[in-house]
Amino acid sequence: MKGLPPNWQISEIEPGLYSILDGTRSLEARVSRNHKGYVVDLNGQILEFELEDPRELSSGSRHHGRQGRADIVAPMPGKVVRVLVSAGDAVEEGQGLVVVEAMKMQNEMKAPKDGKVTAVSAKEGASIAAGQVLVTLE
Amino acid sequence: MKGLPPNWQISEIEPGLYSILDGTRSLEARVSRNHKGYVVDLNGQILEFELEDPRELSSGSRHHGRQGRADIVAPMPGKVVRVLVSAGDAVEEGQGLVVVEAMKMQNEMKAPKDGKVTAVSAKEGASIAAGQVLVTLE
Amino acid sequence: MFRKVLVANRGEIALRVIRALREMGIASVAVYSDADRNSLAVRMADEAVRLGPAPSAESYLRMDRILEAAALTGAEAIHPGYGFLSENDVFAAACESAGVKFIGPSAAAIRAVGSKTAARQVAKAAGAPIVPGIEEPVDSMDEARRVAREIGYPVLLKAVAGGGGKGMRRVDREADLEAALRDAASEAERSFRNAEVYIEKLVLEPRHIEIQVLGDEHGHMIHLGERECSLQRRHQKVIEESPSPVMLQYPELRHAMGEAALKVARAAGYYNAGTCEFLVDANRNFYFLEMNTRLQVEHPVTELVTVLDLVEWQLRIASGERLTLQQEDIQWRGWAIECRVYAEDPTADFMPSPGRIESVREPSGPGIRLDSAVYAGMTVPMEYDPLLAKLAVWASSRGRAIERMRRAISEYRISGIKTNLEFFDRVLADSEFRTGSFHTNYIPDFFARAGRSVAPTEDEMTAAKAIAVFHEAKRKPVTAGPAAGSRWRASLHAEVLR
Amino acid sequence: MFRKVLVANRGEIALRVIRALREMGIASVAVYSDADRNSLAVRMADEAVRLGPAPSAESYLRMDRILEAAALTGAEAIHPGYGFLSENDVFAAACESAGVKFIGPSAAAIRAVGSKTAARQVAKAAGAPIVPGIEEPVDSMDEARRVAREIGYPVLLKAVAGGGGKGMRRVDREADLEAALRDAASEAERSFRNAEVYIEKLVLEPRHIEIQVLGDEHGHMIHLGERECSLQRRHQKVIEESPSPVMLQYPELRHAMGEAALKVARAAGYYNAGTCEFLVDANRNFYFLEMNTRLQVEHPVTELVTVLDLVEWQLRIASGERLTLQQEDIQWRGWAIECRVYAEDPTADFMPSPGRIESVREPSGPGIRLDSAVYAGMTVPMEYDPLLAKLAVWASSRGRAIERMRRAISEYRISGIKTNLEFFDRVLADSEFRTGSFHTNYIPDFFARAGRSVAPTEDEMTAAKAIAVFHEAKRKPVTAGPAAGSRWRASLHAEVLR
Repeated sequence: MKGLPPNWQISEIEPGLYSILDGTRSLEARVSRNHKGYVVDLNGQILEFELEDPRELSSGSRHHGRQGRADIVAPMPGKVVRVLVSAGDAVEEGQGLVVVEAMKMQNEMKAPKDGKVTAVSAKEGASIAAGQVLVTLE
Repeated sequence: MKGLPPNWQISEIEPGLYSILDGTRSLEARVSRNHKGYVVDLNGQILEFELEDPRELSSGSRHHGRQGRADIVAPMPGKVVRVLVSAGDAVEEGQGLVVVEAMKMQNEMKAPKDGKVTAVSAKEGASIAAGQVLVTLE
Repeated sequence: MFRKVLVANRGEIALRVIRALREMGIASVAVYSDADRNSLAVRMADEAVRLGPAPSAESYLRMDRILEAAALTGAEAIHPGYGFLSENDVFAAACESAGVKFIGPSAAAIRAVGSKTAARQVAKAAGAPIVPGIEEPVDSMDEARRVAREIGYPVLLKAVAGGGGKGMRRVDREADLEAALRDAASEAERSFRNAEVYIEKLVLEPRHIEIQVLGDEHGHMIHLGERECSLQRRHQKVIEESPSPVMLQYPELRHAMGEAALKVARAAGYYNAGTCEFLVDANRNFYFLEMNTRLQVEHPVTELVTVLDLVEWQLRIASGERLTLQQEDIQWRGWAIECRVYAEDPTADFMPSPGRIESVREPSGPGIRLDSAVYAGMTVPMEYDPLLAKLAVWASSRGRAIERMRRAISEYRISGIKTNLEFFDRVLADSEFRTGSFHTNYIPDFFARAGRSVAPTEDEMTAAKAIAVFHEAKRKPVTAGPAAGSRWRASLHAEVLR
Repeated sequence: MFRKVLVANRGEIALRVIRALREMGIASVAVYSDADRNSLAVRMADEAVRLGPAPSAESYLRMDRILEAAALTGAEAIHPGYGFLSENDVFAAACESAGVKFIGPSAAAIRAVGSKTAARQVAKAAGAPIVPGIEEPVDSMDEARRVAREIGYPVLLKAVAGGGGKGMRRVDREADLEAALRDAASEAERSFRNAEVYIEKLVLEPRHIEIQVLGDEHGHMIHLGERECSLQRRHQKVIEESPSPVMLQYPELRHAMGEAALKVARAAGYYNAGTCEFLVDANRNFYFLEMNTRLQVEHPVTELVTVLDLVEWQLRIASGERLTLQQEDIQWRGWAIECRVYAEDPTADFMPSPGRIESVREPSGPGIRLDSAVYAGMTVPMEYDPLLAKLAVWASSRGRAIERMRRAISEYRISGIKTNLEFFDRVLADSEFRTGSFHTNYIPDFFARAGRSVAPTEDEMTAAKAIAVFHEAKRKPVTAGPAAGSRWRASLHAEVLR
């Protein structure tokens, strides 16, 4: 297998769960996917990343880099408690945009950069899914 | 659903695992199949049976009743340690036919009825699968 | 003893009570919201009754539905667990009226110490030390200003009906008081339907230590020592232990705090299990904070060091039995630590992480106690708090308990949602935590020192990516030639169109 | 202390040792046969080395491969677990020669008490009571007849190198002696490659009770009390407890048996953990049987009542540390019971049931200790013994421990293979078991009284069938009309042709 480190011997325990012997060193890894990309649990440590692999299933990245457009997406399923900005507002990095509630906790989604709000898709009281776009900045 | 007791409310936990509320009484059942038929774990009690249902998947019963032919099948995977009878032997109910070893234990397969050995498929030293025919009586 | 008991809760605490009932030969009745139809509590109980839709207000807070369920099943008593209706005196009284025993203190005792301000008055009258402040909710900005000036900044605003840090604000200077008061009151209103807030002196760098008490309905009460609960994030406890490390050096403190707790509880006419919370400053001055009139989340650490079964005693006491233990019977042996495993994402500021659990591997072996309510395939509901499980260990010493907990965490795997398991391992490895010398700001300080999460090394990232590529290749075998790519795309296309 | 230790075993005991190593900060090396490549031991250890194909003789019994693995990984010591090479003096000596510490007694001590006949001689010389019989293997039928007559029937034939009931036969009269001797010798030859058999007096209705000893390499040794091991089937223990119920009534017996065990162990120059097995008759006369020169399967019940960690002590002693515990430090608290969960079919005379485990749900909550090595999706190999897991509980009394074990069993589910979990529940509910008054024939007597398994009631069978029908309908939805049947058949056909 191209890309596999030398000395690796991999055995599948169940779909997505692998035991790896790197020489004599024992590793265990579980591979899964979420809305952001791959999640690998490597001996209890969680690593998240996107693969540049051409066969990646993702139907298009939602991340557009620091300079251009930025979609603020819900990191978890929940409910929109408050929308703090309107389309057209200028915002600063770190400014609160939307308050989302899940599991009895309120979480403020903050602007990742200075910019201007180009669209607000979040509606107060609405239920949202993980990965759903709430606000778009430019 | 025809055949379901009244007052039952069934919820599927995962394929084959069900939570049943019989009125307020809570039951949990796991349905699986082995070479003999259905295995239902009902609140920790194991029940085994064959269904008369026409849609049963079994490709034909191996059990032929007390009067006619009787196949002695391996109840578990293992190894044939000793074959105690030959084709043509007359045997009595309870007489040892074959010794099978698995998990460091030897188990003697006994004749379920008086009869005559018509075929011996078991070979000493051979590995066998659960449900494999070892000896046939008539 | 009761023949049948209804458990008016969900999650791990419902299982905890159902287990005790089964061991005592008492039939159990679970109640459930639609989000919990498939829960382990429903499946492990002898009977189960639906309450309503997922939101708590339509299910676990519906007193009428719960009492109907008790009547339907013939349950003789109700165990309220913690949270939900457990500290609700109206519910306790409603149970009494309905002829169903409420497993906990009397409605009158809940009223006497149920609100923080009432509890402070009881404690003051009983001679237990309290944090300087007032015992009444503030009813105007002017009064708030006057009180805060009197006791001196920094002060803490707290919800009268509160808990878990909701409706709580630290105020360092008068300029911030008005905004903080408004925020606290509105959060208190949202969380508890009670906007009342009071003010108290903020004790600097305190430990948060609580004392477990246990009393029968015949006037006999003892304490079971302390739990160290200083490790909190957003005013939520995350790691608890018993004993408190401070007691190793100053064993007389346990006795003094135990006596203070008993004074408060006795003054309130308290019985059954209850907990008095204290702040302890660097000079080991302790101040009574409030009383939790129910079983605590972290009761397992007390059970592990005293080898008593608190839920069994709750049931025995509620059925009228006498508490046969004397104070001198109670011994504390070894060390217990508990980690609260939450569905939250350490890399995203510990935001809640509800969702579907793909797989679970639980730790076991010597010295492990796991109180969990999750299973592979379960969808963790977003309507309730994010506690998935409590992982507790016992060992002969604090050092051994820490290593045992790290070993248990190394075996524990939950996939599909994020959890704080990695975070625990980092804290348990932290040299400051290991000294045992810390206060309630430990976790924010730890984050400031060590970051919220640790970035993987390049080697780890390379290994993880290699496995992911291997996994993809395994799922969709690549055949030679350019056809493979297009076949891949064709199947992807089919998937998208579905 | 060692920095790295190799675990020369498999299954739950390999995990038990790996867990102790991790808690002590010692790197662990697992070894595995091809059948165990995916085992939890391989995955939880820091390192893992392949030994060979599945059969023990080609893997876990290969001393050369194990020592090579130790050399390859730089392991400084080897923990042998139980079974396999754990009581093999040649292996202990080979480790010594290779400069790797064998975690157990010296090769000389294993030789001194490793064979039953040698152990009897040591015990006799040390003044510990032994069962009447001879200390030498019988070498002719004539001698066997003479000895049997001398000590009187019934007698027991036992393999010199034996264990687990292999090569053991009860003989009630001389007429049966010759056939029994031949059977025992050939079974001994097959099982241990040693056909030698000896004869001893059969003690009627005895309890089987064993004493745990623990000694350091500097001459200090103590005992940790007893384990009640009378519940056996085919001479395999299935339920163990500590204390023994007999000690409740006669506490002085523990001291007397403990002293006898220490006499034997000291006479053998024994150190590390070991166990002396005794038979105890109805008059509480006890007879030394043999010594197990290794950690016992059932060591958890001793750990639970003494709150000591035997594996930790094994490691500390092997690294040269002194045993800092004195006899008077040892206290026995509460009650522990262990059930050995085997892959076997209670409805088919407890025949082994290897195969694929479809799903597992493990019990947890207060007072549970589970030492298991199985997981959903695992294929239980047919090459090794059928122990899947050891389920142990602790509670304040025997009655509470029994109820806790029943609660744990009610939560425990293993599907895909058969287990003896239901059997345990039947025994734990049995009034004779609950009296605590029983002997080694309890299980055969129980079967005679109560049957090997309980047939389901008609209601249960109806419910089970209804669920199976529901399940089938769910898997293959039935649509209206006659087409459904033929579609069903078509899909079945497709399946068969695949």
